[in-house]
Amino acid sequence: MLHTVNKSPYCSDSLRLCISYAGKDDAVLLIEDGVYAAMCGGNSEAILQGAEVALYALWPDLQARGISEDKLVDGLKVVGYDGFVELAAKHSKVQSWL
Amino acid sequence: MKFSVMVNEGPYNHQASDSAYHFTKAVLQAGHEVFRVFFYHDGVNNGTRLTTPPQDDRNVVARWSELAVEHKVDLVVCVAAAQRRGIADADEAKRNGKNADNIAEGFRISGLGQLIEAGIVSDRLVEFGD
Amino acid sequence: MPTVKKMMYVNRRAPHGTGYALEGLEVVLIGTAFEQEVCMAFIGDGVYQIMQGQDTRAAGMKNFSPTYKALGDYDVTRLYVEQESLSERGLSVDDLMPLTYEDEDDDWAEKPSVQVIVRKELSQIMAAQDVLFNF
Amino acid sequence: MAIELNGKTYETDEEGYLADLSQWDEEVANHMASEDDCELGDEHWEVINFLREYYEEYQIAPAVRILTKAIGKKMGKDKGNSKYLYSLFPYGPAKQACKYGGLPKPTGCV
Repeated sequence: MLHTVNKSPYCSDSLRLCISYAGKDDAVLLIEDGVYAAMCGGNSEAILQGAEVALYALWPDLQARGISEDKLVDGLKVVGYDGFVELAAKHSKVQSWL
Repeated sequence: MKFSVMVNEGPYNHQASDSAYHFTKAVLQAGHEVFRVFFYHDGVNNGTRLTTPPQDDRNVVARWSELAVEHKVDLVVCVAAAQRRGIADADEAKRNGKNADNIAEGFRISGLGQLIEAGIVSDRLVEFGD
Repeated sequence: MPTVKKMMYVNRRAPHGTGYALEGLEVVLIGTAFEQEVCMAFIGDGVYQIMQGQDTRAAGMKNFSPTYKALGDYDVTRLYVEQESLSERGLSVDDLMPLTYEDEDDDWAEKPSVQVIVRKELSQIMAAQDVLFNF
Repeated sequence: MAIELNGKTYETDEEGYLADLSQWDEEVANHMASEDDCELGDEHWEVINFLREYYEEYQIAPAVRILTKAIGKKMGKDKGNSKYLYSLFPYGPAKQACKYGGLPKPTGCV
């Protein structure tokens, strides 16, 4: 399953819930304000560190928010919309943690 | 592969419609089929042709219309959600005694069954919202 | 459309502050006409949707909470409520509406639709679905 | 649009549904039916009253298949089928019976 999270981890429990629901073959893609969780040094890093899933963030949304690649947490991969489509196609379904 | 997309927020206040648009385009570019884009909740507000954004910003509604015209993407606005929010085509306006309609080109108004059908027929349903 | 898919309606929002719950419930009811294998999940603030004693008269809004009681008639018989979400909010199953259905295969015996299960179990049920709708 | 009846005014929409559901009474139901060349007998009222009770309890008008199932359970199999309901309400039980019964207009979903 591919999970998407579109909210800042500082205003919503979506990321935390998503990570606790995601199985180890799943992927989590951060989009929109969800990409703030991809920045290192914040409190949200602890949530991601506990995750066994593959982590992705959408680069157009990172760029729009001024989050450069050197500020990203370890192990997170950056994808574009083409990568988003690939992830959605690769996994059997998509769960949007709106 | 067959994709369907659901859009739950209106234009400009929330990024959902932008994300859904870029995703839908990327689906087409990857050679997949887009079975339907379904607009629900405040997402029905993406379907009014009266939208007039400033010239230095993107035109979210016109962009969806172009996608419908150029790629034959089926853009469906939920009738129940549209009635609540004042989105109408000519038939709906007549049925409900309104003196105007505002549906944008390429969009059509239909029932919630279209969403369920999209869920059944498509290989993937991807939702964008608040 | 001969295919029968497993569909889960994931409800994560409180009922009256926004319209998502009401319009989400409308999808579930309409969706039953397609005779798919459906269930609902109530997670996070979604558990507030089926809390007992909702009365919207003074707030001047439509009270759609009684409509959840019709789900049994519409053959929506599996309502999963996440235990952790209830506990975090100081709620127990007694705070929820007693939603039931009549079991056709058991001489129309009345049975509870609500099943309180832990997150781990709910995540497995979610993983077994074909389509997920979020409201 | 409006219906004038016994000195009362009932506002309606384009298709004749009551604008204010709390105004509903049996007189206006009979009047709306007569406008459609339909006379409401006991069998019609059985269905209308059932719909009103269902709406009161659940705050929705039931889908036709739910209505037929529930009517069949309550009033017997000979009435719990769409043929019987359509014989009473030829324009469709959901639309016509809801209109006479003072229930909201179906949105036209599905």
